Amino acid sequence: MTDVASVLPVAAVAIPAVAIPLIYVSRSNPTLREAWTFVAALVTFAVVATMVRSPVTHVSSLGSIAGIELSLRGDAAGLLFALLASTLWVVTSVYSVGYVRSLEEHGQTRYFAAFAGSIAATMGVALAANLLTLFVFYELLTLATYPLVVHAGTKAARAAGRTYIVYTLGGGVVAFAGVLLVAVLVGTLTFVPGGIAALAATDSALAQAAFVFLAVGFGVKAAVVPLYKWLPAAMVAPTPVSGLLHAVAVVKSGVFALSRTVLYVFGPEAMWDLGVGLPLAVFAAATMVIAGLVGLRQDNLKRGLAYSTISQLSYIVLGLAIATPLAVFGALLHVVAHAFMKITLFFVAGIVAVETGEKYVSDLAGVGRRLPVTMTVFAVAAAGLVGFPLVAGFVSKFTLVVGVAAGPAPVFVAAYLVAGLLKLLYFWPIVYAAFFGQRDGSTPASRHAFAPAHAGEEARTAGSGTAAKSRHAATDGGDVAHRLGQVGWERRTLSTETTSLMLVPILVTVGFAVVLGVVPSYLPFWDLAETVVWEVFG
Amino acid sequence: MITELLVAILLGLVVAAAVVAALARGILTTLAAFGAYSLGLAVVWLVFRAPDVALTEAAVGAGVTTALFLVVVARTIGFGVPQQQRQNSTPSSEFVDGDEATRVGDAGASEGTRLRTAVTGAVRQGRRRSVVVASLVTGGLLLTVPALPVVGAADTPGFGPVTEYYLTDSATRGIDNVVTAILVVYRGFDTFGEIAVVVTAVVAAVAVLNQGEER
Amino acid sequence: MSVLLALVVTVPLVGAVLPLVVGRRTRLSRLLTGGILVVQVGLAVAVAAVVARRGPVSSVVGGLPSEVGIGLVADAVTSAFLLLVACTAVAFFAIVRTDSTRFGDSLWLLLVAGLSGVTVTADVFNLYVFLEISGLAAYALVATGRGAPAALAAFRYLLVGTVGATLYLLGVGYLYVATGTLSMAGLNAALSAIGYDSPLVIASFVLIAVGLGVKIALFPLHTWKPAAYATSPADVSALLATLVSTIAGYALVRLTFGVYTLGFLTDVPAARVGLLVAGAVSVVAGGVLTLRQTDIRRLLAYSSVLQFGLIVVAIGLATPAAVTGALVLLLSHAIAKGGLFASVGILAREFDVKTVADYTGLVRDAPLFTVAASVVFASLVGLPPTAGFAGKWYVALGAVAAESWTIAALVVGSTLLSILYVGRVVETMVFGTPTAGVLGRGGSETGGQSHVSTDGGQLHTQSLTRASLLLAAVGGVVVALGLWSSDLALWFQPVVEGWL
Amino acid sequence: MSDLVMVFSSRVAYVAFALLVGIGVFVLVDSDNLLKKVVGLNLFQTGVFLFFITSAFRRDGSAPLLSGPGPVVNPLPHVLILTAIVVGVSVTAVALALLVRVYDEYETLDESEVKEAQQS
Amino acid sequence: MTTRPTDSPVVTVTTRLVAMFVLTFALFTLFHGTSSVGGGFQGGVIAAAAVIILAFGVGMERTTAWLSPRWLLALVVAGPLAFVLVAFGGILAGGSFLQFDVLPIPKPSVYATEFVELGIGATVAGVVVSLFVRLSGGVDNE
Repeated sequence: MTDVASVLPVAAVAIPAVAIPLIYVSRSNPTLREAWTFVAALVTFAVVATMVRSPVTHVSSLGSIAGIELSLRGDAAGLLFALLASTLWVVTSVYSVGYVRSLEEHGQTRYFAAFAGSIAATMGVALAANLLTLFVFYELLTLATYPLVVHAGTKAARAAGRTYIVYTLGGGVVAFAGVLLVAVLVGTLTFVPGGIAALAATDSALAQAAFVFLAVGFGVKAAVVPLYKWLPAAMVAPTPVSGLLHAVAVVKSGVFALSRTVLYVFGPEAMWDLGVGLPLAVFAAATMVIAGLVGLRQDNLKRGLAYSTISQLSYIVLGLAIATPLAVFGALLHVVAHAFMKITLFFVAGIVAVETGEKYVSDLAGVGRRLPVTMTVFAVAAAGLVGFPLVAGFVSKFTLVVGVAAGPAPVFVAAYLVAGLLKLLYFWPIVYAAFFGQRDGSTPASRHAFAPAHAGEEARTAGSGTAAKSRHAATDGGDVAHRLGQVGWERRTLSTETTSLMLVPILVTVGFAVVLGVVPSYLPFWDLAETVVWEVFG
Repeated sequence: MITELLVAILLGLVVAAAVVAALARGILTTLAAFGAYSLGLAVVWLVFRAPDVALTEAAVGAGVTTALFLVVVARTIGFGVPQQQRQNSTPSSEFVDGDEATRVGDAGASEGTRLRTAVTGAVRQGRRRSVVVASLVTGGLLLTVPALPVVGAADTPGFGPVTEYYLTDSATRGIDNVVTAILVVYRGFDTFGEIAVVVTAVVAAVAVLNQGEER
Repeated sequence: MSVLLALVVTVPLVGAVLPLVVGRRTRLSRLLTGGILVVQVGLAVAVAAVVARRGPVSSVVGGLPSEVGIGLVADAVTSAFLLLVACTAVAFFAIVRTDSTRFGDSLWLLLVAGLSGVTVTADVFNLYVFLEISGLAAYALVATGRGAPAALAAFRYLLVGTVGATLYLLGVGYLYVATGTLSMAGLNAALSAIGYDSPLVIASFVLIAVGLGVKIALFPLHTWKPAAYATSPADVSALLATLVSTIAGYALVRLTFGVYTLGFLTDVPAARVGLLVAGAVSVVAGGVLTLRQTDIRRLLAYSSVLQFGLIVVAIGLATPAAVTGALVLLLSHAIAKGGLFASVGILAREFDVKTVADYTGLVRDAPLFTVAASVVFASLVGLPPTAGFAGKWYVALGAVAAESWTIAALVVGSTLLSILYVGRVVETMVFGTPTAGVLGRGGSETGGQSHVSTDGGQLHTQSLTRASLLLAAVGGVVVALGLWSSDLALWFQPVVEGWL
Repeated sequence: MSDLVMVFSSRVAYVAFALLVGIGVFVLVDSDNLLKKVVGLNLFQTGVFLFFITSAFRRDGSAPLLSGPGPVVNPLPHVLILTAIVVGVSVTAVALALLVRVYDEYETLDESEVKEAQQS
Repeated sequence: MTTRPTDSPVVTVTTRLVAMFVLTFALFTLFHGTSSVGGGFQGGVIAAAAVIILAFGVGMERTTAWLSPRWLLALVVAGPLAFVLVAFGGILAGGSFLQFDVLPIPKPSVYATEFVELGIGATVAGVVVSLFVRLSGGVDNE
């Protein structure tokens, strides 16, 4: 594909950015304000889609900073991520409206504005043509998402925000050191498929140091052990934020930056020659298992999902670290697959919170009666994450396992199997209890399988939790009843279980997940991933 | 050799005057010592064949600066008796302390400036710190002294072509006083700046005092 | 053409007389001062244009041979700082300065004249004279602040500042004794002839560096700064924060590389180590001290200690990238800090909000202000794509290129130190819950005390808008400067290469 | 040892300069009286002046007047110090003006008392 | 204390005489800057010293009564003005900024220097007197 100067990459970044002032000025008119979000999301999606369908590669320059050009380039890898983020932004916008309106969230303008800013930064990360540009947007993403993390404004939220900012900006500083080293070593930061050749020829100790800095710096956002602590903490954010940003945009930016480092800066071969591939793989494998184990003990649904995210991200990192063509292909597919499945799960958690006020798994026994469709969707997505066939997760995971088995260290296949088992142990009881459990805890399945009672945690987070519950209770008479002593859930149907603004999005995302699982090459993600592998490995 | 001896004696006196100014407890003693110090320096300048500087030093150091100090002291803390306000604001017990006897000599000294000194160990510690800092500065500068040319040597870079130029060119221009020639003709821009400093000073002083009066 | 450089100094210097002679007509004084400042901008632009067209310009006052007279010189770097001085002076005069007095106006011009003189002069003694003009004007401007603390702060500033200037003068004396010349070009040649490791040369460098270090306010010579900036009026603190230390830092760069040259730093490793250590200590101490501040302007002043530590570190590294970084940081810090002091000063003046705690929940009353402040703070921290990031990037690049790993770690790590204090301020502004309307507007359910009565609401809204717009403009400038930092570096390149 | 004595005895004026600067610094740091600090500042500055004038001196020289006989001392440092003296008195004047205001506000020029007044 | 007029006629007369003498000396110093010791600074400062002596002798009120603020301001402004005239005169005469030897007057360096010296003297005298008056709390020079 030839490079063509074009405004499209800039447009993909600029449109969400332009939406910010528009959202702000129409703050007194929620409908108009949300219209701006939709328009921006759709136009952004259209721009990205145009680039995906275009036979040429679009490049645009943003000027230069400190002697290095800031430029955006819609190559296959960038478009893969950009398309994913822009698709999910459309879906999330719909869901967000339903969510914040149902909960009567405060600061909705700030919420939507920061959201648009985060998407703009994510687009920049995706389409960055060199390491410095990527770093610039990577830092901007941190800043843009910070207001979302602390959105609740409570003490707990601000503490989480502080944790978040210290981890991610600290990671940024380390990444900065890595970018700097690369710049000094080879004098260029432009991404080259298969790695910058000159880098392999330089002082190996410095090149190793550069890789370690970049891996650690980007690894923070990718939540690799031991740098994952911020992610569960950041779950105080509103659920759509957790969904899009902490299952997709932010963490995937970390993973994506890491893949750029491995595939386009160092190159898979040079990485293993430098001897840094194996340690990365070990950290990834350890993360998969540890996060899986810790996740088992979480009673808070969103925290459990967060640990699942940590574990799943390392599936991808491990694939990148092993760096066989197939493993990389699987990793890229899993970026997409996990995004659709995890965002679905988060959205479900949000619906559960909105409709029932519950946040803990142990309080959800039997909730399948109250939210039949929602919980079915949950079951499908969870099955995908565990790796059942016919859902997206199976395809990507299978590719990963095969790719890793063919790589220099086939032993890591075991990590995937163990992690998959842990996923099953985590999700199965939730799904089972939701459909077959009783709210009074009268059957064994009604209790959380591994986590202790959440009384202690409840006290800690009482501030926001009870507030949400009482607000909810006031608006929804149906659940007041069970609070007053009645046990069991009211039975509802598709049309009454929740607002369609929230139901449609989960159906769409889970639909994507299924499509990806049944006919994976039907969506452009497959082709894009293939192009990347072809570019990198020749 | 006579010059060297004269210089040494004069400098000894000047340094002694400076020490007196530094250690005197009363502000009047300090100012008197400072005036004497400036006059002494003016004489040193004369001996060093710098009559223009000597004249200025005598007029500025011993004259104007001292006069300005005097009027400000008169306007603020005063020379002799402790200020009324002070007696109101500080307990009288502070006037009675062991060091009182040593201060009697400075009849004109302001009591206020030495109320707190010498009362506690903290002050003595502060003084020790001052001595250390001053010694470090002096010691550092003394280290450079051996590298400096011998006083009176004529083969230093200072007597190079630039100075030659000044001497011959001001002769051609018909200005006998080379200092004036340099001041106005060759380094007129400095002098311009210096005039500006003087103007700045008066503007600054007036601005400062006006602001005080506006309160 | 040669007269242009002299005019850059002469116009504000002589112009400073005008406010004095107009008597009590304050408006006229303000008008005249403004006019002169505009002319000064024109002159600075003209200098830059000439430099852009023909390269460096120099002239000797009085048409004398260069080693005899006082030289003036302007290159690409000089013209950038001349522009900074001129533009800042006119902008803050027009936007932030509200209660002009003729003496204040005169001092304002004198400060501009002194700083411009320091910038263009090519003579080390002449530099001292202009240092003193700007110093005296600065002391007095600080004292135009209301209340007792301002006078005391100005007095302390004067003592420390004069000691610094006198040390500089003594350094000049050592240089003169060693070489017999005062012109920078002459010194450059003479020093390499007599050998850089002569004790006199080393002594002169130490004295000059310490002397300028006082003006730059490196730790532990920074003591004058926080009180002086926290007690002076908004316009004054903005002007001083933008220019005083910046121009002193520029002078240090100019003297280090234009007079002592890289040869000196190579032959006397201790001098380089001294610069690096002094800078590093400033970075750490500044960072730590900043964390402990409650007064917002003191916090900003301490943050300068950190920033100038970085700049001095960059000077000590003495690689092209690092020196470019030092210059970019000088400019970016000046603009960012000036904007913050100006807007924060306006809020302090109009709404009596002075401490970090006073800013709790400011976003509700002043969203634009908060956002703009965050952007400007990001430049101070060194986050992309601001100018502060560009500067830091160059310095770090220089450190890595020189394989000074400790310094590289310090430069990169200083970001974390900055994040800590900036984060605290921004978090307070955005997420704090105020007990009352922060700016005395919007009331409060708890009936808490507002800071000001609502009578002057109109005026207050105006000044808030003014502060917000100013800060937004500054935010725009730091981002633009960041995005064009490559061009800035390209502009500086011939000069920096000439030095190294 | 005698070398060292020679070195310093031939540079007595420079030794005096170092002492004067030191004394000036001592007063600046030590004095509790703000007025006296200004005196210290003056001592400090004049010490530096001594350095310059000494450097201009030559043993057989006369004052830099062309009408005079023989070689003359170096006039340039004299010029510099003339300028510096005027700068010095300007600074002193501004310092004193500031002290007048400090006194008006605090009714004392004693540093520790000013500090107390500031804290209360 | 300096502002209190002294009653003794001896003191008053003496100080007047001394002041007159000092003032004469000042002018002498001022005008002979180019040919012998002295110049603008010295002359200006000594002239100011004469005024100060007078103030100490006959009292501040009576001294300041003679000093017109307008004249003091004129004195202060004279120095910069003299400089600017000579500086731009050099340019107008075809030379460069502050160039003396091109001025269209006889013995340009000497007379132009004298002129500048006079300006300096005026400024220094004006400034020192103003400072003295203001610092002693006397009438301001507005």
